[in-house]
Amino acid sequence: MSHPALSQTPAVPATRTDPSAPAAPVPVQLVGPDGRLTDAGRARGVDVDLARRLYRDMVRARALDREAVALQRQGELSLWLQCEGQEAAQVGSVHALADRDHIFPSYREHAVGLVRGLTPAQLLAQWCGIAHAGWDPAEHHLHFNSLVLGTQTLHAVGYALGCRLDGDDAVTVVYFGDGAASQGDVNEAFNWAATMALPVLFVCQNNQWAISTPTSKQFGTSLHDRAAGFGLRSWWVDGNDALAVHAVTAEAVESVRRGQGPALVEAETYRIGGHSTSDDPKRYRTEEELDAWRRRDPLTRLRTALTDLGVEADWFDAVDADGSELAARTRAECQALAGPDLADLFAEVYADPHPVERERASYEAHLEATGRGR
Amino acid sequence: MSHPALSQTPAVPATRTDPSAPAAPVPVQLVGPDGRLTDAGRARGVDVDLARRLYRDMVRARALDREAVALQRQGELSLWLQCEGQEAAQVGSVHALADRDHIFPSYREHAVGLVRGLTPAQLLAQWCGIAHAGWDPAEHHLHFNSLVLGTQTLHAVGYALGCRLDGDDAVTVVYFGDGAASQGDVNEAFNWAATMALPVLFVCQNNQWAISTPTSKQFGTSLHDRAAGFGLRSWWVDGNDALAVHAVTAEAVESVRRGQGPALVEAETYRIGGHSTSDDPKRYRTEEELDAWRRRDPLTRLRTALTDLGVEADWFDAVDADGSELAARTRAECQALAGPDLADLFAEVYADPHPVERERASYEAHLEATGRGR
Amino acid sequence: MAVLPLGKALNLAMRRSLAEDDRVLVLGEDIGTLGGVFRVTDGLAAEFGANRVIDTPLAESGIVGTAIGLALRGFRPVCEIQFDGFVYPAFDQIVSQLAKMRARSRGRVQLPVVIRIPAGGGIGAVEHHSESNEAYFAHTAGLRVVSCSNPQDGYRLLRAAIRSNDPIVFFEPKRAYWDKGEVDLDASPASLDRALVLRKGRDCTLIAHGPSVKVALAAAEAAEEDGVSVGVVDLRSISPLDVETLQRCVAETGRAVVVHEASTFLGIGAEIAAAITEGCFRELKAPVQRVGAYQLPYPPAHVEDAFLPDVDRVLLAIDRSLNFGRTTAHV
Amino acid sequence: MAVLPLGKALNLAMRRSLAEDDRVLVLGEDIGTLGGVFRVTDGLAAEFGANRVIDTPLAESGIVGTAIGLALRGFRPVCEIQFDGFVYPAFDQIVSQLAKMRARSRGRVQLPVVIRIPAGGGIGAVEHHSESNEAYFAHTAGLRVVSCSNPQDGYRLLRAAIRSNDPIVFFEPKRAYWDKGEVDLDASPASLDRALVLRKGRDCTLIAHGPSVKVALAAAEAAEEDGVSVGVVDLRSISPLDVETLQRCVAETGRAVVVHEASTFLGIGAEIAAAITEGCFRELKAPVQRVGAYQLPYPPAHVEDAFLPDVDRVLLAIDRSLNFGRTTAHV
Ligand SMILES: Cc1ncc(C[n+]2csc(CCOP(=O)(O)OP(=O)(O)O)c2C)c(N)n1
Ligand SMILES: Cc1ncc(C[n+]2csc(CCOP(=O)(O)OP(=O)(O)O)c2C)c(N)n1
Ligand SMILES: [Mg+2]
Ligand SMILES: [Mg+2]
Repeated sequence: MSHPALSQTPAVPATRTDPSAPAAPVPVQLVGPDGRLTDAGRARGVDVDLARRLYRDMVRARALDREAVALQRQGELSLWLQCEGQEAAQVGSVHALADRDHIFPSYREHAVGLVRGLTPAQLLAQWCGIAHAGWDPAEHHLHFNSLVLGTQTLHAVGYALGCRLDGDDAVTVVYFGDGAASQGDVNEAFNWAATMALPVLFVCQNNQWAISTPTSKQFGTSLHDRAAGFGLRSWWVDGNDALAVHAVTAEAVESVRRGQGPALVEAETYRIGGHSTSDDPKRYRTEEELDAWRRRDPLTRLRTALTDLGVEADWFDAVDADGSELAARTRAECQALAGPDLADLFAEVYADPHPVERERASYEAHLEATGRGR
Repeated sequence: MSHPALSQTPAVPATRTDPSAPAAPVPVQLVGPDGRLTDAGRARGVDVDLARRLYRDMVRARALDREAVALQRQGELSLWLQCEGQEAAQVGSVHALADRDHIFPSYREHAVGLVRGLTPAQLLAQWCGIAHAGWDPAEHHLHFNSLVLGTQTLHAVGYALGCRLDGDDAVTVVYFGDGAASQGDVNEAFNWAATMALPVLFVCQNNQWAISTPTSKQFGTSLHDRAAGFGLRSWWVDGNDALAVHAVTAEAVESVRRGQGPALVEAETYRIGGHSTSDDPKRYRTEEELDAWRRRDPLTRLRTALTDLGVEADWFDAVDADGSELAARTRAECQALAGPDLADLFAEVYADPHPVERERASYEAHLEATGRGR
Repeated sequence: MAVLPLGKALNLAMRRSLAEDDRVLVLGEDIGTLGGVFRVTDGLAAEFGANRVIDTPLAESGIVGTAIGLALRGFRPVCEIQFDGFVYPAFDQIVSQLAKMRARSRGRVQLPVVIRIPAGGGIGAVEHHSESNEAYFAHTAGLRVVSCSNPQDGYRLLRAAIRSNDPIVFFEPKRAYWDKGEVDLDASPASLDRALVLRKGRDCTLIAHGPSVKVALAAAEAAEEDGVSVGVVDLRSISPLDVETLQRCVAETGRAVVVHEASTFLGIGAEIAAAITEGCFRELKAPVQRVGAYQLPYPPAHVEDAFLPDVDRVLLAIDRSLNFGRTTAHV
Repeated sequence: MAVLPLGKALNLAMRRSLAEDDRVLVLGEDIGTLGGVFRVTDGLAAEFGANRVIDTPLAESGIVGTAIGLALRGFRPVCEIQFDGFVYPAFDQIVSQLAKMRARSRGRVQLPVVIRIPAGGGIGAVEHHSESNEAYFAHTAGLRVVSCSNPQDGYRLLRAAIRSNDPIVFFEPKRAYWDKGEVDLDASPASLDRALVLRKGRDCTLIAHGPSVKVALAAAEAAEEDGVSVGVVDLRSISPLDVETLQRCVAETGRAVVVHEASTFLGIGAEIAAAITEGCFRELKAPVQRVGAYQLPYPPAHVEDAFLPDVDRVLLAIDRSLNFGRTTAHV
């Protein structure tokens, strides 16, 4: 399929534009909040197979996410950072990448991880306190989470530079949030990527909040405009419209792959849950706001669109069953998670021999002395 | 005088602009490289008194700057960072500010300091190794130099926030270079200023080089575009045209003072000397490039314009004499500079009593013991 | 006298400082509307308004850099860093600007900035949320570093820190935020450079700060039951160190054990051991024992109890000290 | 054997590493076309091209963050930080990412990144160009910290650092860049965790690294003339410390003096003093003496000679050690 290009945020034009000009800008949207195709959506047409895949993965992500919250409430998990509401932004974007495109997530991209093949155990390990990193980045071309906000954007820049030096046409893709975008590192990453014309795609999930801080206290213009100012090719998309996210990301990633320089996709979305299971979002946001966003739910929206396209109820039932099964598996794998022994960690800090390994002996002697030895 | 507004870099427009659109952009210019008024210059007209003041201060700055280089070559000064070539960018901008506007310089703004009333001794102290800060910031609403690149932009943001909290309409003005703009801090400062709509004016002297690094390796778009992307009001000006720099800065600073939010002026200029007296610019740039910029010399240019406007030769002679006198004073003050005693410094680190003061005694005892006591 | 948790005592210290001096400001991530992730600034924005209790963009260098600018303008900013592990983006502003500005200006400029950092482990948190990084700041000339261990001290020390004209990194033991204690709200601000002798002892002196004070006190109790008399000193000020008090106590007991959550290698215990040995060389009956975390990056929460110093490890160190020379003295 | 200045020896170490392993890259500010402000990378860009010797934008966090990404992709980046005082913007990337990534991944990921830092004072520079900040990195688990003092060692240690699979902060004494020495270019890379006994002594052991080694050697010479036999140990590795070698030497002499340019308070001397005292408590005839800079931010160049440890101060410290107990032993 070849489509007309989607609306891209222009590079800052060089001369003053007509002040009487532009209508209120809107993000790219193919399916409206009511689940009906927009004009752009109709013009483009829907790849129903793709839409089904996106829908299925969103259902699976939500099932895992909700089960994880339940596990946390029941004391089986220390902490969970929900991605509910952001499934379209994640599933839509990751499906637009090639498998060899290396991803640097932030920490809320459970749906991305799931699509890339992570098991629930791998996704949960970090949040039940048994590991800092739940999986091997080499396994699915997916780096582990970065918790210090924005730091991973520079790692992505370096990785992308490495790909170019290797003559590999893989695109490096990095996820981060609206809040993280305020960190110096993220802006340095934009600048390095633009200056060196690196094959990197920045994906910002703007979920409107950084813990209790709304985007109005986070930046003065929108992020896709800022990115364009740095010289990135920049797109703005309705992040609750999985098809739009997929289409925009596909266009962006291919432009990067073709060597047209780094790009950014800002997906406008919403975190339905609290920042984490420790957070009480009622302290800072209204029920009305939450309701308004619930009405833009990405799953409902795509379900309506698929139904309109003739997908039958039993297909949805099967998908739901798939979700329930994943939830059950999530619970089982969570309960089976086992932590390491402190003793095991001493040899893992350094690659080359290091005296810290002797501390292991001292630790084990201490266990003996206090009768806690194995 | 009231003028039509000067061309400002547009905020990133919201919709794609006509791709067939704009002609190659040019910075605001009132006097051409040949010293003739441009169309914009003619339309605006020249305030000859102002032009004389600018010219005189540029001559003085150059005289001091060259004398400092001579002093360094003769071993009287350890290091000097020349501002030759950047006099228009500095003198033009600082003259557009109110005296109460608080300035945070970087480290090359000798001309700014001179206009604000610093003595040669104050300007040289840091570079002959007797002080880290040559003057009292309260004296002329001029903070001392910041050598860690870009850090001062955040100080300016905080100071501007303080002014607003105090209900003071002073604008905080911060200078920095094209290279510094790559630091995370500078971008955080842009973002804070835009988000909080702070009364701060950023002045970037883009002198084409950061030591040996050209702007092509420093950023992917121009800085005034990046700033606009952050939501700053942004101007681009020929930094070797003192009248244009003045006019643009005046417009920018007044827009900030009126509460229209933070602004940036990017002044396109050139450093004629090496990065510092320790640098050998021949290693990284061509004679041709240097020559091309010499032909755009800010002093010659304004002198031609003033001559065309009827200013007589003896006025120029008087100004030159003034410059020579300042050079002589610079030499005399440099030679008279005297450093502190290490002993004096122990009490200056902390405001409240601190045991480090006891190290002073230990230091003095050591001097005694080694026969070096006073 | 009120009985309050540490978090609330710190909250009241800020509240009182804001009320007493209108140049005092509080700024940080999520500290306004939310009241901070630990609620230590709860209610302050409502009471003093968004101009004095400022929710900032998410950028620590921005927070400290802006605070410096505010201080240059004559304000007295109190910054909150959300967690210990997130102070590093501000490291340059702290170490090269905040710490050095007064000396740089030869005393013409002063920066009364407080940087509050909830620190330390033991709350089962994910990575970067359990660091003990006081040594970096303590090694930096120009800063003061304070660590509080209980509600009364937290209240008094934070008030004193906000009144001080020097830049101060102020550590709060996050796992003790909910620990209650008596607080005299009229108590004067504490002196910022005096250690506090919490318990006298004849046989050995335990030295600790912040969250480790509780461990030290418990170890001292336990030792007492075994007939060993152990004193406990709460450093309160990590930089400067109150070397006189430390040396005086150790001169009496001849034995010292330092406890902290940071790794021992170049932790504050190294400086304390060196300084005590310099001052009490002849009085010392055994080398100063250091009990800290192992020399690993902070591990997953699952094993943090084994990683952090606990009463057992302190007791073993006391034993090593007491038995030094009797058995093969390998430490 | 060639006679080369340190800067050139380091240059040749990088050149050889670039030639031997095409995954080695060099990156930093002004290191390509210019060859670095100290010319330590001179000629490398011309020889290996702009893809292997990379001039970067002016952003230290960017340099280290990008190097981490490159290492994740399998490269072996060698970063240059232009001056010691400019490493702090990269502190977060170094301390929270570079140092912790291997442990975080439980050994699945390794980051062979070298961060070269021209360090120390004595060249009459302006502020931020004379810092000795090794202690910050040495306190950080997950990093190795190396300091070289002479051309031969610089060559061997830098080659070893580039070959190591661990992240290494590599300090180069900038004022020694022009000091010449014999260099065997075929010498094997040095072991990264062994101190070097440069001189044996019977009465006292001097311990130093980087620029202070020269001071220590001169002091030892001077002491010899006064009939005192003083040994000198060059640490080479600051983290880990070669505690065995230090303890062995000090066990023989019973006296130790540590010299470094950083302030003594929590400088590496504190760890060395503590570790030596732990291991040699009974052998020590005097407390370990520490000679460092005063506890001030680095002062203007005009007074740096008075600020930094010099031969006199080391000799006085040796005296204090030798005379400990004889006079009033106040240190
Ligand atoms: C450098 C740093 N500072 C502070 C934090 C604490 N923190 C964790 S998540 C968060 C909010 C992040 O918001 P955003 O980037 O929008 O991502 P979201 O949580 O909304 O997905 C904060 C402040 C951190 N992790 N890292
Ligand atoms: C954080 C930091 N990194 C590196 C340096 C070393 N340095 C000093 S000036 C300079 C170049 C600055 O270029 P620019 O900002 O364009 O200012 P200019 O010197 O051209 O006026 C560099 C790299 C520094 N001072 N601070
Ligand atoms: Mg967010
Ligand atoms: Mg420049």
